[in-house]
Amino acid sequence: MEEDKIINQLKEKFGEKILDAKIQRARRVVITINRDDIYEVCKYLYENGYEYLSCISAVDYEDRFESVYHIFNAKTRVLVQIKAIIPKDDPKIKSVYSIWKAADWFEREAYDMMGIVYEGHPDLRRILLPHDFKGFPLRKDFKLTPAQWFEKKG
Amino acid sequence: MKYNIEGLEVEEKDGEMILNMGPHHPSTHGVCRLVLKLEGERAKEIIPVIGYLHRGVEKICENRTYPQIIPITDRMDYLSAMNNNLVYCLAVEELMGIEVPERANYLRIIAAELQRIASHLIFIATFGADFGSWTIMMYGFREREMVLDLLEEMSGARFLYSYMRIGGVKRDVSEKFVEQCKKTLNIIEKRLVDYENYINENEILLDRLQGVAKVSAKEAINLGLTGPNLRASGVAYDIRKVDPYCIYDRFDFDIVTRKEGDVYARVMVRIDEIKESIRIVRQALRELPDGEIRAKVPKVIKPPAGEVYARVESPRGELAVYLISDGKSDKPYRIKFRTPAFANLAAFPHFNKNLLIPDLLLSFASIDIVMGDIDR
Amino acid sequence: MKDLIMFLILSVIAVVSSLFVFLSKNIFRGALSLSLLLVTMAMFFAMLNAEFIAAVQILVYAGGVLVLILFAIMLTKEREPSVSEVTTSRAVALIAFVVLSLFYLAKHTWEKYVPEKEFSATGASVGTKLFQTYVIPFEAASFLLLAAMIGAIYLARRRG
Amino acid sequence: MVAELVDYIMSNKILLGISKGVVVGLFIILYASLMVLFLTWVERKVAARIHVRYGPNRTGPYGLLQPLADGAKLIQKEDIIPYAADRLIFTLAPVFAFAFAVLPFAAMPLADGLILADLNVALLYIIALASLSIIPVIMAGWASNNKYSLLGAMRAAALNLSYEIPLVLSIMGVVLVVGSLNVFDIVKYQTEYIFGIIPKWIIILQPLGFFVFFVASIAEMSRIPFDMPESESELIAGFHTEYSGMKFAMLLFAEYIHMVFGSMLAVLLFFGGWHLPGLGYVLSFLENFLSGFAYTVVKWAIQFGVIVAKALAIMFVLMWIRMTLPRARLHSIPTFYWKYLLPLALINLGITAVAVAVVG
Repeated sequence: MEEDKIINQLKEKFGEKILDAKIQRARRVVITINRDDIYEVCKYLYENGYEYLSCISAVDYEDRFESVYHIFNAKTRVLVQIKAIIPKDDPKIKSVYSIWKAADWFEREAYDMMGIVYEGHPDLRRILLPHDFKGFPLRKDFKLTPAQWFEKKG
Repeated sequence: MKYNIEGLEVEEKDGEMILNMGPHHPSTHGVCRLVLKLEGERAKEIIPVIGYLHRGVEKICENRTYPQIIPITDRMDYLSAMNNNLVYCLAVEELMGIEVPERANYLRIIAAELQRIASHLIFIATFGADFGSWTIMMYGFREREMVLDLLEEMSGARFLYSYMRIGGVKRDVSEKFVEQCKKTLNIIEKRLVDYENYINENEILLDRLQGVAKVSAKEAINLGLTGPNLRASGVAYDIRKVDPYCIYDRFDFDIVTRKEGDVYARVMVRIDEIKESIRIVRQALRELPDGEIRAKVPKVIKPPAGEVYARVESPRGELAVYLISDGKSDKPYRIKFRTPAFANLAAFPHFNKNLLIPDLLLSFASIDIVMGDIDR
Repeated sequence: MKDLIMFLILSVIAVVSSLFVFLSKNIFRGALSLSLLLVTMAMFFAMLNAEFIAAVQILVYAGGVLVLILFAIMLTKEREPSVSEVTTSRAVALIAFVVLSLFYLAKHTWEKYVPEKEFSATGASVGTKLFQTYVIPFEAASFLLLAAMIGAIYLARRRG
Repeated sequence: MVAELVDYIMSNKILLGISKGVVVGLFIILYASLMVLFLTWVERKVAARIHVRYGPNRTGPYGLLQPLADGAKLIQKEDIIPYAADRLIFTLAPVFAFAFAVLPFAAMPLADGLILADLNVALLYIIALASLSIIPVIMAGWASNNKYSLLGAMRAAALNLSYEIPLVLSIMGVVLVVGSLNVFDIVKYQTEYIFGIIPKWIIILQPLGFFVFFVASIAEMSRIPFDMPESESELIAGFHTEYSGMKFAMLLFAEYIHMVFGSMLAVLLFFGGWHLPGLGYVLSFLENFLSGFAYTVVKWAIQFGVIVAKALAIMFVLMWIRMTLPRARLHSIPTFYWKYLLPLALINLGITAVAVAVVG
């Protein structure tokens, strides 16, 4: 099966770096890795036919952040979901902009909403919120109640 | 002279002009702001500024129960509300392992494809307005109105339907609807010929569309373009075929592609896609089975812990939802919408360098964005 | 009598507008007053029975050349009126201009420039003069202009 | 009292000239304004018909009073001058636009013998004034101090430099055929017949010339497909983005007057002016019944009606084109004018010159 094949390939190539790998359902593979290996894994997948970066999302768990990449191979029709674990106290991860230009705005959005810094991104600014917004609203500890006032631009 | 564009320093050199196109401009299709660095009328650099319509949908969803989220998804891409409903319902159903009844599946497909027709028609209409032909605009809306009538018959609403439910659909359709639907499809099919002729037999228009804002297949994939924009570059990538959902694998239809990758191709792909959608709806109407329209679902929807990535082909491209449930509450832990227009707009500045303003606007219109979809 | 009144009114307009052309701090307004000057010149021609030349004056200078000038002004970035300073070279140039024109005026008499009464510059008469009496200078001029145009195109091409 | 005044005016040559000028001038302005009001209604109706909708139908019969309602609305609007605008030029631009639009009518015959200023170079005067109409556009665009307006003005200037020469050259073809710059002579030339049946309208002798003239005058009126200066979907409204109220109305008026002017010029130059086959018999029939002055008035009215009817037909074609064609590509337009239309006009002129030399 294609799903098994890609898991075996990845395990062969990266060995211990693949913390967890499972088949969620047909055409869905979930892989968990550490944040330091994200660039190499993505590069490897890209070179092996996983050309479509579908989405990058950031998730705030109680003990960690996760940057989740959905990468699709149109030939084998397998969608690989890579979950990169990021520690809470140092939310940084390497950018994959140099592999997929599509990562540009996804990473900016993740930064905007979750405060994860994508290192090596050429233009990491807020995207949906005003540039002088304080805090990261999709974090679970974000306080919703107090309003923010923004400086008036001349 | 230096400008601060949402935190980005941009310098205006000699012979350049920084022009704010939007947030209020007739051709930006909503409140999108494009900061253009012009040399004469040639845009050297494009800096999109978005977020004017940001409502924090993802945050709101974290504080709503699962069924309450359906109307919120309507308001993201308001021109293809059915597809937004569909992707969200598919995600929850996959999480809970709900089997959708046959009839509901067919109705979903009819609704989604009618929505695609309506959305592509509105694309053609607004595109007409952008190249200065109000006639095409009126024609597009005229045809869309008929499709909206059908959707109203189905769901009771004309714009924001909330038609899909977790485990099925809201209402059943009657025999009358089936007849009406067949009639309307015939009319639209006939009128599509007019559109094609208008574009293909007009030298001025061909001059404006052909060869403008070309994007190669490889580049388009790398930029994350999806939907008709990607297919216009010759990539046969359609979620309905490559990652089938619902019951799309039962239908006989083709992926429309074009080789050129320019504005012309993006327009023609959409016109041809309407034809394919008509084909699908006709098949669905023919095979429409009797039976339930909604599966038995618990009163309180509380999916087990887990995560799911569901995606559908919306009229604008790949629409996906990444849903995480912690299994403890009746509200999602995290929900992330991967909206097609967001990715398409992100790609836009990369393949539109050095275009004149009129070409730029046509190219902008041709990627068919909806600001509600981008800002969420 | 009627002509004199007209002449006086027009000359006041002409002098004022031509002064405004180089006294105006706003380059765009200066160009616009230049167009006023050109139209007044056309009216002078019309008063001298040279309606053809008057119309051509408006068509070519006000409608053509001036639009080019305005186009060029719009391309320049300077929006704020720039205050022109009185430099030595400008003062010298002004004084030289005044002295020379006074010298010129003193040397020539007015009578010489009264138009020939029998000649009225209608389209036909101008055509006859151009294509019969002065056909060689006319052709030479057009040849020169053509050469200049080709040269300009060549220069522009090499730069771009 | 009135009779004495009339007598006095009739006896004094200067006063007669002035009063004739005032009357005809007022008539021209009135005619242009009414025509514009009517045209806005016609345009909306024609557009609606082509769009498969109704158009204005609430104000008066067939919505005929819609232009008046629009006018009333525009008068009520606040007159806004942007803070950073050049106030003087910003205010003068609509005035000039209106003036330059109306002035060419002075040398335009409205009927046989009805003209404000009979110049022997009338045609040249008309063209010259028409070429001036670009200056208010540039003034408006520049003075607004708005980047879109400036771009619109620049486009207008670039377009003006393109269409002017083919326009003039195509008119020169007519001048060559007739041998006169006087519009009366041109229309008189067209009242004759070829082989006794076909009216000798210049469109028959100069089809190519008319094509060039028509295309160039669409650009002169800045209408779709050559409405670069305004192009509402690109530059919002180009040079009149910042205008409101009556100033906006004047710019709009000027634009429609250009349309009236362009189509009237086309009628006079190419479609026989007031000439219509068979009209001569009607007029000579009427001459038997009416005395001198009354006959002249009736004759003028009929001839003027003929011109207006023909002009309306041309304007209808213009509206039709506007509703059918998309806006042309910006950088294709100078190419089109310089590389295709200008050579066409020159070829037309050359053929005409040879033909005139050969025939007589």
